[in-house]
Amino acid sequence: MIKLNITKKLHGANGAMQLALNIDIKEGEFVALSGKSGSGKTTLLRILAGLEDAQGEISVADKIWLHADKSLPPQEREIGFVFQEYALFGNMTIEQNLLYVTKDTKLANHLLEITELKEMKKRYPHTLSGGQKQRVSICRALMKRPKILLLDEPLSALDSAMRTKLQNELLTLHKEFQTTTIMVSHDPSEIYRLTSRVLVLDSGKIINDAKPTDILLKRQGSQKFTFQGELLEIKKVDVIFVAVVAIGQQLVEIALSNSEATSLQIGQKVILSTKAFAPTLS
Amino acid sequence: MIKLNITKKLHGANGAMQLALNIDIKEGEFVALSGKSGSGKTTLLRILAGLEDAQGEISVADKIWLHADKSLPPQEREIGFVFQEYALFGNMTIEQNLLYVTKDTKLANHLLEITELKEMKKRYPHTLSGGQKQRVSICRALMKRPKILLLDEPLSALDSAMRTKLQNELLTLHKEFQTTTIMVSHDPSEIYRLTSRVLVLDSGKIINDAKPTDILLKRQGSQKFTFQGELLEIKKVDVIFVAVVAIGQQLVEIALSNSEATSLQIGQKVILSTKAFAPTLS
Amino acid sequence: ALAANVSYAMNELQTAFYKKYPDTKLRIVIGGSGKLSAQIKNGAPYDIFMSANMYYPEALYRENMAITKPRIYAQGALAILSQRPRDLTQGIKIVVDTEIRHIAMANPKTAPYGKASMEALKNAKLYQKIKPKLIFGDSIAQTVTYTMTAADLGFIAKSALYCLKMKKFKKDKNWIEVDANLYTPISQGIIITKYGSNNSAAKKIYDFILSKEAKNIFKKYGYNTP
Amino acid sequence: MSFEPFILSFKLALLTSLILFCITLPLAWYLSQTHSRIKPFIEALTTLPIILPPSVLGFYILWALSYSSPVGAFFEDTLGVKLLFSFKGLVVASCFYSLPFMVQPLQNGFESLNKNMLEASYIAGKSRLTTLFRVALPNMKSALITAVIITLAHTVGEFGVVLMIGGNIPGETKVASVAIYEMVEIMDYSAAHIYSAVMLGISFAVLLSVYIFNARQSRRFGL
Amino acid sequence: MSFEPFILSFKLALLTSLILFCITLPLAWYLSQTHSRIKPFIEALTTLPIILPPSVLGFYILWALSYSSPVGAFFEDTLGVKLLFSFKGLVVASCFYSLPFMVQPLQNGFESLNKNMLEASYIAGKSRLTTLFRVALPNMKSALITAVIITLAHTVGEFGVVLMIGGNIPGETKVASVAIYEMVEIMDYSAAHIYSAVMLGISFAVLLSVYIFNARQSRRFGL
Ligand SMILES: Nc1ncnc2c1ncn2[C@@H]1O[C@H](COP(=O)(O)OP(=O)(O)OP(=O)(O)O)[C@@H](O)[C@H]1O
Ligand SMILES: Nc1ncnc2c1ncn2[C@@H]1O[C@H](COP(=O)(O)OP(=O)(O)OP(=O)(O)O)[C@@H](O)[C@H]1O
Ligand SMILES: [Mg+2]
Ligand SMILES: [Mg+2]
Repeated sequence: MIKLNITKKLHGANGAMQLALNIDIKEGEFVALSGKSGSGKTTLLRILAGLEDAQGEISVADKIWLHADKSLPPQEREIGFVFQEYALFGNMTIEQNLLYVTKDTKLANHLLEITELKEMKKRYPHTLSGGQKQRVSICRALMKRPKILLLDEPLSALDSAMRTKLQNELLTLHKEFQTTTIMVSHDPSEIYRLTSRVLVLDSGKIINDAKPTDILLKRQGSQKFTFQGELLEIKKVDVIFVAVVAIGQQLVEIALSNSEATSLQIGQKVILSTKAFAPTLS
Repeated sequence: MIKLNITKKLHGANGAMQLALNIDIKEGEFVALSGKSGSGKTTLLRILAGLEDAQGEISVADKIWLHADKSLPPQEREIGFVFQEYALFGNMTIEQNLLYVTKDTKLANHLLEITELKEMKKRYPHTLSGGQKQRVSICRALMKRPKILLLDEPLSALDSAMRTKLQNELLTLHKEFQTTTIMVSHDPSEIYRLTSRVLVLDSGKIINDAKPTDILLKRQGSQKFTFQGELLEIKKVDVIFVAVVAIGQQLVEIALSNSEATSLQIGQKVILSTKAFAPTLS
Repeated sequence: ALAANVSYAMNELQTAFYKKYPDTKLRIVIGGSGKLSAQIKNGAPYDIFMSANMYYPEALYRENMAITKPRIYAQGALAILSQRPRDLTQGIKIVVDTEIRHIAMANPKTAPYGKASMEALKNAKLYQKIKPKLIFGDSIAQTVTYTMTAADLGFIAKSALYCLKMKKFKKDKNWIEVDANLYTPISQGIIITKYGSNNSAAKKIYDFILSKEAKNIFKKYGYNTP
Repeated sequence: MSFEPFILSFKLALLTSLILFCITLPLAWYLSQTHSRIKPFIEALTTLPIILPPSVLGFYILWALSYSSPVGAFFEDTLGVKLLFSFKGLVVASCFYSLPFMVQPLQNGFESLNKNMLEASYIAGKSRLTTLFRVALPNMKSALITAVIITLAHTVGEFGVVLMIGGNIPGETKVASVAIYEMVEIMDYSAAHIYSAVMLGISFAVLLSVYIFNARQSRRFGL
Repeated sequence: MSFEPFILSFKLALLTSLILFCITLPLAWYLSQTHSRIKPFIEALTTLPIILPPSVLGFYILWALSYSSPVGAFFEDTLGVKLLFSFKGLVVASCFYSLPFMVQPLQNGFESLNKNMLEASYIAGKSRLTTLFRVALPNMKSALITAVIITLAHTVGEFGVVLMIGGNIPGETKVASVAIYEMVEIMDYSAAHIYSAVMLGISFAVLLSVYIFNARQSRRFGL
């Protein structure tokens, strides 16, 4: 559905950098955009939105958005955009920010409910916390029920509970409206949970274009459990050594032998493996 | 070292909200500040920095920072502050942003090296990506070698590699200078890795004040491995069912029995447990 | 349209005129002669122009903006005014007095009264001596203002002394006339403009201003009349 | 005492500000958004009307608008409007010499707007015009107020140009500033004092209410 | 043709802008940072000097500065400065009537600054003064330029007040605007045209270079 083949000169981290992308995105896909800071993610979204010019071509469905010098104005590209820096309308209350996009009070209320902003809908952006602004920005982007949704780190300033909630919400909306979504995210579990495809950018080029599972999955089902983790601490408890290992956001304590305890260094990446008999889910 | 006992009226998510905090922080502590969006984290940091007024008292070491109506100006509180919204000086290059704080070229170069910004130090903030700005902001806060460092989600816009790198850097600096650090973060592993204490805020009150291990550690060392995870998918491979479970940022595939496969629902939080014989680290 | 210095006499002229022609309405526009003549040149809706000198009316006449040859309706006289009482009987020589630090006069380039003042000083051979003391007002009104505030002495139009404000000033103590032989009389000219050529009322006013009756009024206000 | 000059003055100032606002809005907007090479030229040009002394400027405008010039002839013959010595002419001239006071603060205001905010409005499908009125202008209230207030005040106070091309005709072009000037010229000081005091009084009241309103507004937005 | 009036004009304009800048900087800064109740009063007051017609304002200033008023007496007796009919007096008067043109854009500029940026400077241990000069002002270049340009231009063009309290003394208070005005008054139009043209030419050159410089600058900062 989206065919994009563009180049643009940027100032990269190490001098001039060429953004050169050739991407096809199918209708209804949920694509994650990942990559180092400064690799061109925001710029790509901005070019797609028509906010920045570029050489090359973009066509969406059967419409041409960019071709030679002709560029469809952002107004006519049916997109929603969540800015990395929120960009709320300071002169409008939260509610007005949403209704400015579309006069759909029902949808606005629904979105405000989900994002737990309903009670404060009469307040102005200047008095909001970072995370609250981010949520308003997401709601605003959704007000248009856009065909294409561009999200620039939309959940970065949110606590994990709110984050999970909004992830589910995004997923629901995505399925409901068949929105084609491109989301910049640095969080692998978020990427896995939401997206069906990951584009990894580096210095303006795509260095990886795959399914999230291909990029994230470490071990295919096996009798042996293996986790990557980080050794955080070695404590002496009575006479034995106990290692604290962080695996994802969880910690595990493991008894160590003396020799193990001396050979391992704190901060080291470690592989924790164990023969597992009949792992069970409950 | 820091004794803080303050109240302040805020507009919370559900109408008026009272920020009421009574905290003691020891010298050299690395404290994490966590809690829902809009719970008052940024406000607390701003009050500590002297950027916002409040009722109550703050004393640091033997100096009084806030008492009745007397408030020590921010200039004399030896603090570093990383703003949630960066707040770089637009008229100065990256390098000048750092040198404005202290004319210490060596330190500036060192910090720019760590944050991989050295090549672009002559550029102005307006041409930087979100993550690049955030890194400059961190560098700037460190330039003063502050006694107290206040970090408002300092790593939220960074990819995980850069994030890990800067986490280690923050830790090193913390240990080297014995900086008392307060960091707002939503990322549990970050909290565990860096901090020695977590304050959890909710609606302006502290609802939890504990060691990261107490909050995060799920299982104390045991013969039985238990992980919390999320069931992402159930696939049929040949004749057996395979469940894909996300644990932290890793995925695990587990063979399921027929009955298990039908009783579990996608999206469900699951506990994965297994009898482990002699887990090994390597 | 009339020059500012005539405005003091104008009230009485107006009353007298209305007595004669109760049906004719006068609309009076006051301004600097230079500005007014520039406006007339560009078609301003003024029927009659009473200038503070002959120069502007003559220029307008030359350029066919006036339908009548400029005629003198009054001749202004020059006076010296001092806010504080002084012995003014010595006449114009007072300007060399060391107590006098600033002398106001109208700009000799733009204002006819200024030109006359300058002439008087030069003829009295005093100009070189007191040159640094001089400050120049844009118009006779501004010169009066200077005299009343910042300057010690001022060369003003005698007619200005007849307005209400100035009644408190006494002859010889606060003001004296400048010897009329020291300067050429300040002839003030009147014309009917091209704009007023078809206006019968304009002719009435024109005739009235030049009439004996008007002359008496002008005399009362310190003008000489031809 | 007649109130006519005051009413004329404020009518003139309001009309001038209104017209100027409409004219300069697109200009200032264009200047704030463009990076074109001719931008500095336009900027310098728009500042020129205040370089010449008002009465001299008035003199040139007088020329330009008189029937002997093509502009004046065009207005009179084609549009049937006589500009000199009429209130309409005053408005035209006031617009001309007050131009910089309106353009500059507006342009400033536009330039200090958050660009992402405008882009967000475009993405919401709103045209440039809608964005201008619903997002840009409301977010630069203080620049707006500066522009309008300075233009209003300057137009009220100006008399050089007005006197020159208006011709001081009572009820038509005799605005308060000209009336006061005239009083000073004929040394009717007490009347001048009264008129000045009234002028200052009304203006102060107007200004004060605008500023108080503005302070309230910014408190409302939590600035 | 004499260049003296031009030199006087630009000297006056530069001095006025400079002094006014120094005076209004703290005022504008204060107004932008305060939420005090008296703020609207001060704002309204600073706008008043342009409400009265210049020549009338000049008339009052003349009074205020003359020896018979306490202000004038103070200046002359205590400070030994004679203000009337001297260049110094022109500077004082120009500062007074150009006040709003400097205060308003500066205040605007300060108000549109990112507050966090100023706070970051305070936290870096920098005083308000350092912050003002090294962070605030450099980040509001276009407001700064507006303030200075409008003040300069308006001072160059103004002649009502200058004529009144300057007394048109060649080499001392006869600035270009007054000289041109005088030429128009005595109908020496060709000289007036030449002087006007020179005036416009120089001013245009100055303005243009300022605006080109500004455009370069903002390109450098990547705006
Ligand atoms: N200037 C202000 N005036 C009034 N209320 C404010 C102001 N700024 C923030 N608030 C309110 O105070 C509460 C706490 O805000 P704060 O910025 O401290 O939250 P936070 O914990 O940092 O949230 P986040 O994680 O979203 O950044 C929020 O409900 C917010 O709406
Ligand atoms: N206006 C600009 N002019 C020139 N270069 C720019 C401009 N904006 C950004 N860049 C540069 O282009 C590169 C890509 O920027 P972009 O904002 O797309 O990065 P990003 O991938 O979104 O990074 P982040 O994760 O830090 O937000 C960066 O190196 C940045 O410095
Ligand atoms: Mg980005
Ligand atoms: Mg916050």
